[in-house]
Amino acid sequence: MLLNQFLLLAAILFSIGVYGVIVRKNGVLVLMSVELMLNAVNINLVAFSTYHGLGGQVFALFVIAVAAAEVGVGLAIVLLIYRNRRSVDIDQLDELKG
Amino acid sequence: MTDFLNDWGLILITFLPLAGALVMLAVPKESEETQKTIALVASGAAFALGVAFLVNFDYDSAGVLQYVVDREWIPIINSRFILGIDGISLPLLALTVLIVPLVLIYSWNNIPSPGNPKAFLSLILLLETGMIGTFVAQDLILFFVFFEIVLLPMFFMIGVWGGPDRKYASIKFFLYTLFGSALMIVSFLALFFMSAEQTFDMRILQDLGGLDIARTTQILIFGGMFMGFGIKVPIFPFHTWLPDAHTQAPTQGSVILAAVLLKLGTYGFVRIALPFLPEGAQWWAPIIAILAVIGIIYGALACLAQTDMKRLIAFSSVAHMGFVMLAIATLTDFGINAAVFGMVAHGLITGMLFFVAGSMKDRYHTLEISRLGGMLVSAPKLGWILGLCAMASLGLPGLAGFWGEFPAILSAYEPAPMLNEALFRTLMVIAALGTVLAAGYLLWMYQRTSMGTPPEEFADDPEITDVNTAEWISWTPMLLLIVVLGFFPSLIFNMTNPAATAIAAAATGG
Amino acid sequence: MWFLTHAWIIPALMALSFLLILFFGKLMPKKGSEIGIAAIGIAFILALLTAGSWYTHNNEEVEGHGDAAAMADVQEGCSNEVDHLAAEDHGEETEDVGDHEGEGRSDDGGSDEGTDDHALGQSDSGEYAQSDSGEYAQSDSGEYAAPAATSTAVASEGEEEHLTRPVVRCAAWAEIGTPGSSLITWGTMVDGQSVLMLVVVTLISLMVFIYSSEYVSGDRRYTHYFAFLSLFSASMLFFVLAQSTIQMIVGWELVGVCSFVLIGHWWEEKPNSNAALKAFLTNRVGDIGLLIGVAILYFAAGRSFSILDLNILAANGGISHGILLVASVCLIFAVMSKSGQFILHTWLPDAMAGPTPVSALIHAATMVVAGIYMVARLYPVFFEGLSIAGSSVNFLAIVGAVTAMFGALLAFVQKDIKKVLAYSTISQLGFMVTALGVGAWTAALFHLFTHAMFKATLFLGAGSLSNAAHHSFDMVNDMGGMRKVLPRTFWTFIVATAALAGIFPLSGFWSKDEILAGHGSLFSAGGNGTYHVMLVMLLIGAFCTAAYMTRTIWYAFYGEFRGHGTPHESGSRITVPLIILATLGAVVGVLNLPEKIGPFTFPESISLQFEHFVEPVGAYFPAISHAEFNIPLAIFSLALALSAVLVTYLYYWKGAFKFLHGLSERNRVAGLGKTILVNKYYFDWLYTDVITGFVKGPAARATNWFNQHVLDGIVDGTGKGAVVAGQFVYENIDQKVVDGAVKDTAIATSEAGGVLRHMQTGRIQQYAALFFAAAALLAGVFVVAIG
Amino acid sequence: MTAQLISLFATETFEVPANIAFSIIAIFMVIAAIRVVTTDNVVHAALWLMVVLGGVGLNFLLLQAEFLAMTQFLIYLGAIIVLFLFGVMLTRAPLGRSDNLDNKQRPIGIVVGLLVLGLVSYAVIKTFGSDKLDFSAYDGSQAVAGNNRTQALSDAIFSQYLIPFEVISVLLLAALIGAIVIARRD
Repeated sequence: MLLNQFLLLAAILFSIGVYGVIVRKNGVLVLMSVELMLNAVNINLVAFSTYHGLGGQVFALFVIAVAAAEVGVGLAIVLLIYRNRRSVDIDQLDELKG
Repeated sequence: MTDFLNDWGLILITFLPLAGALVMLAVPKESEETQKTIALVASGAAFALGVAFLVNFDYDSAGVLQYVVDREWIPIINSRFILGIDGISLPLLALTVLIVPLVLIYSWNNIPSPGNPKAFLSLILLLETGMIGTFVAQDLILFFVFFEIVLLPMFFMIGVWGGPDRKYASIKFFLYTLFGSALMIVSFLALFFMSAEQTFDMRILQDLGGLDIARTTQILIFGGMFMGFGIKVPIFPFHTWLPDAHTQAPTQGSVILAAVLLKLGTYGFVRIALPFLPEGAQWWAPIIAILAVIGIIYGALACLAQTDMKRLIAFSSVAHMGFVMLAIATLTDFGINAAVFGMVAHGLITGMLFFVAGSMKDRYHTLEISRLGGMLVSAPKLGWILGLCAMASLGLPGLAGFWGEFPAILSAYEPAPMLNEALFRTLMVIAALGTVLAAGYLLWMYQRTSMGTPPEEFADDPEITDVNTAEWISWTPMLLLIVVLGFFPSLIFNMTNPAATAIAAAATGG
Repeated sequence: MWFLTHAWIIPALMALSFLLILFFGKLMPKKGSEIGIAAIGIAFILALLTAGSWYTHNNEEVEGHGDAAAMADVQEGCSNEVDHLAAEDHGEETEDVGDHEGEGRSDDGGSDEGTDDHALGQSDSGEYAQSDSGEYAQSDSGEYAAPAATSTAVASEGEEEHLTRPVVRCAAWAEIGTPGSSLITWGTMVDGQSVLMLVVVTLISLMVFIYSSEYVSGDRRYTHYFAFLSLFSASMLFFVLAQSTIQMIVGWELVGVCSFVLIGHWWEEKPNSNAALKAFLTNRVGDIGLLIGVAILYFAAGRSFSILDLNILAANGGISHGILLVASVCLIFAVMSKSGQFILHTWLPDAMAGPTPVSALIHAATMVVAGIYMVARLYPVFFEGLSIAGSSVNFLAIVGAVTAMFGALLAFVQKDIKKVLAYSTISQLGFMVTALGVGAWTAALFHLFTHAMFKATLFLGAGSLSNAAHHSFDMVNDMGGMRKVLPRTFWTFIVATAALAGIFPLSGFWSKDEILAGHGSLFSAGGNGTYHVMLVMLLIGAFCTAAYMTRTIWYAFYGEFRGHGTPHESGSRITVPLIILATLGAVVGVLNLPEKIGPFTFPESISLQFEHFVEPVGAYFPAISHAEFNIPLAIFSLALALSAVLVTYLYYWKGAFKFLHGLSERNRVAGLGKTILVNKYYFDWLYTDVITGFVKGPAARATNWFNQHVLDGIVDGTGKGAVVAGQFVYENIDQKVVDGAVKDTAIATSEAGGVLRHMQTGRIQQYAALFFAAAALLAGVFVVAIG
Repeated sequence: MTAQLISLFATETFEVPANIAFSIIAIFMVIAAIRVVTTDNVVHAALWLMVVLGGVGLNFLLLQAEFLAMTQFLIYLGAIIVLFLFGVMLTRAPLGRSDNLDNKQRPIGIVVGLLVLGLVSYAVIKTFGSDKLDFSAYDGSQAVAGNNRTQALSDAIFSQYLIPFEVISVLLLAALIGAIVIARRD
């Protein structure tokens, strides 16, 4: 097996995740896209760990844990937004407009 | 005592004011007396340490760094935490630790509008750390950090406590000097990468003396430093931030700006640009000298056209720093001695002039020269002090200004061997003409503000009182120093001479 | 000797007095004047004692011979040249006398002191290299040998020449450069010249202090007045004792600032402060010359400010002629401003706005002679630089002569008595400058000395007059007939006037005559050149001097009183100084009686005492040739002065002749008979209408016009032009071009921000898109670059 | 069983089947991922995401990281997806199809996505070319852990990476509290 096949798969997943983050309107879906990107990264980490020892796996584990935390907090925020605005459409959130 | 100074002295003197500022942050805003006391104690302690340095300094070997502190700092870029003082740093360090407590005393009952002593005083302390740090840092990155720390408090002092045009002035000041700093750091990095040692250690760089850098490269690198330091000095034609900043800044800001901040630029030339890049310096010296002399005449002419007293004094700084730069550009031991003396003298004298101008503003609520008059009648002591400072500023022998100005002129007669003698002699004559103009504008200003009878609007103004206690306390040391240095210039020359000789040798050796 | 080495006490005492008066004066019962008078009194006594001890010192037998022995009282480290001499001398003692060929063979045996001079004269570079640094030997050892040879020649003429032994003490002021390369020192250089000035300054100061305590009593700044008088005395004494040129600059400018403060003493009135400013600024212009001149000499003398160094090197050819010429021309500019010489004299009449005692002290007797003193001090520089010996014209002499003549002409048209005296001072200073310019060194200083006495008397007398005339100085409108009410003032004024006019045997006669004789060989031998043109100009000046002073006396003391109120004689604190000074002004001429007048010979013990006391002989002074007393010239100049008095007298006192003229018209026979008599009055007509009329009319008015409009106009115009130029530069270049560039940069930045702000939509996803795109692009650049 | 599995994986003969398995898994994953970001049904998106996550887990197995694979299945498939579904429910997202799940930036998204893909692919291919997977780094760990990678992993976590681990714990705690604070209805 080639290293590249995993890396390319990860790249594809990551790009799709990027697309999702940019295009999706619904907050929950954006979070899902982020998950795609995180998993792509995980694949990379593990693939590289075959070269460099177990550190990559350990970090993949950490990423999973952090992802869980991120999803928890992220969903809470989405929930709060929903509660305040009755909508989870991210493109309506433009208070930062200069 | 010596051991203590060796190990901890410079670190303490640099960071004591900062510590004071931090303590002040912890004290509630309302207890103003406590705030002021803390600020005074912190800067007073720094002053005491400064005195200890003056006493313990080994004047016989003033040419080498003393009290060196050398710790690891940022290993990845080979930058170390190195502090040290020699004969060039010491007088400026002493000037700084003297001026700041005096400014704080002056501020005791005199916080400019909109008040808030906590913020104001802690900014001054932060400023002090920056200034002291710049004078003692012996590592380029460390120097740069301190050099930049100074900007921020001054920006806020002008922007918050300044006059009606404060926003314009503060932004102009900040942007202009930051622009120079950007070029300066590029030059520092270039120096780092070009030199064989790949180090920021100024001791090593001085020893190298640009040995392994090609001449054209040196000229380019020097150009960057020239912008960085030259704007700070300021050299004509980069001076336009100065009058605005001075005019708008609160009195305390003007005093510190004139007394210490401008010296950061000239100090940079003497400490960094000249010895590190001798061939660059030799190429640039005639240009610097010409610009300096233009500055002398130009500043003086501009002074003659001013109607605002503070602005006039600000323009006079341009002229005076022209003398300092001319002296530096000669690349001789004589010139560098004169330059350092000129820095200290200008700090004391122009600082005093700004103090007096500030006090006049408090009393008259205007500094429009045409509206003032007869101060010798309504506030005689203030008037005499202004007279003394004006005399000192125009370079009267027997007062401190002379020993900066005359040796500067003298040194231009015989510049370093590789420089064009005829050019420098011509410049000397023009610079000497500048002394006449200096007398002209200062005495013109003095005649219109102080002599004659008071104009009607101020004739019976009860606010126009003579010098008060806080002012006496904060001014007396400076006035005394102006006179004492005028008669005993060796107090400074003893410190500077060995170091200046070394720097001149380095600047002309390459 | 103690007084000679401790002369610094005198200025220090006055400086102390300044501080005491400044800080405690107001608390004293007499508002500080007593401190000043006491201090200057002690200073005067000290100065006299110093003079006495210099007299003894100067007449002592010297151990040893030659320049090195003469310089034995110069403290080591005060002068490189003297140190070299001493080292040389010392070296010689342990060296074989015959070993002059530089073989370096050293002999520890006895030295032959008698050949020291000889050895000094012949020493070659080889020996120099032994005893001195290599640099020194390289630069001027060859030239250096010449001067010593001169003194040897003088000594070997047969009579043993008595060398002057200056007493020099100094302390390091600052050291700049590698150790030993340049030491800036301050100290005292005591020789006849400085001792003379010590006495003059303290004497006049003492008189003026006493006089002032009455004259300005009741003034609101009485204390300040005395404080600054003290400071002035201190600065002036500091100046005259100067051991280095840089110390001279300090003193020079400090007296200038005291003059500024005292001219502007009544600064409430604008004209007074204007006059003060004008004085200071004009002096500042001249100071450029001083600064540059000192700088040139400093480097020319191998980095030394020491006056002895400069003089020794200049006198001995150690400095090239060209450099000396440039330096001396620069320094003459300084003299022009300080000593009121054409073309920078215009400040001096205006300076009369200050209190009268100040005018007497500063603007007549002491400060304005600082220029003369400086030239005299650095005389070798001028003597060699301007080639005074053997020439017939030079810059210094021209400046002096022109000033002497035109200054005197100007005095005719003045109504203000103080202005008459001011122009007179200018003219007399011109005499001194000319004297220096033609090589009559002693004559210049002698005239300085006598002039200080009688001119101070005149000024103080004018003050006394104005005291009586309700503080007016207008002698045409507010005075007249004062001789009856102010007898003491009148008589002292008369004596001083006669001295000024050069009437035998008052002091002015002797000093003026010495100057005239110094111009060279018009009537007899002696002198340093043939300065005939200058001599004629000075004679004209002398004539005018006598005339305008007579005119002044007419207006002030004769005729009817034209003012108002009842004038009264001043108190004793005013008149006593007047009498003392007038007496001195009358008699001090005997201090420098010539050796012989025609067949009559004065004994050596009383003749030329002043010259012996003051004039240096030795390596630090050029070998000038002294003119002898010149009987025809003396008689001529005396006649000239007397005729001037006579002409003026006839013009003013004898206006009544006109009715006689009318009588002769009524009687034709009588008229014809009177024609021969009238011939006598052709002179009258010639003097009164043509000469005096022309002199006091168009010529003086034209001179005055030129003075007021052209010269003053240039000064004013330059000031105005500078303001206009400043305004122009400020408004058009600084504000528009230089500052404009800065502002435009800021505006451009702001505009760019205005465009870019539309990018900030607040939508996270657009940011995300931008972020990823930018990151991808940048990373792409990175990848490509690495690849 | 584990030992057998490892020996199986370790052999060269496994190459071909493993490649085939990888291809199938990869295709599914890519399709599923594309569906996640394109489907117009929120719940479907969550379910497609499950497919992707599962695929990732399988990839871990192919890479001989069995502990991670298990974790992936348990935490992602088990916990996180459920969390998402709860999120969908709680925000009252339309359970059926809806037309406006996307904004107007689709072209930008496509361009940026392709840009990133192209760049990363280029870099990866250029850098690693045809490097074979090499499990030798694992073998270094085996010597310590007695041929048991899970044990080796846990040893690594609790010795070398202890501090990051503790930090992660605190982070999780903070996230927990944070989520409660944010989401709580006052």
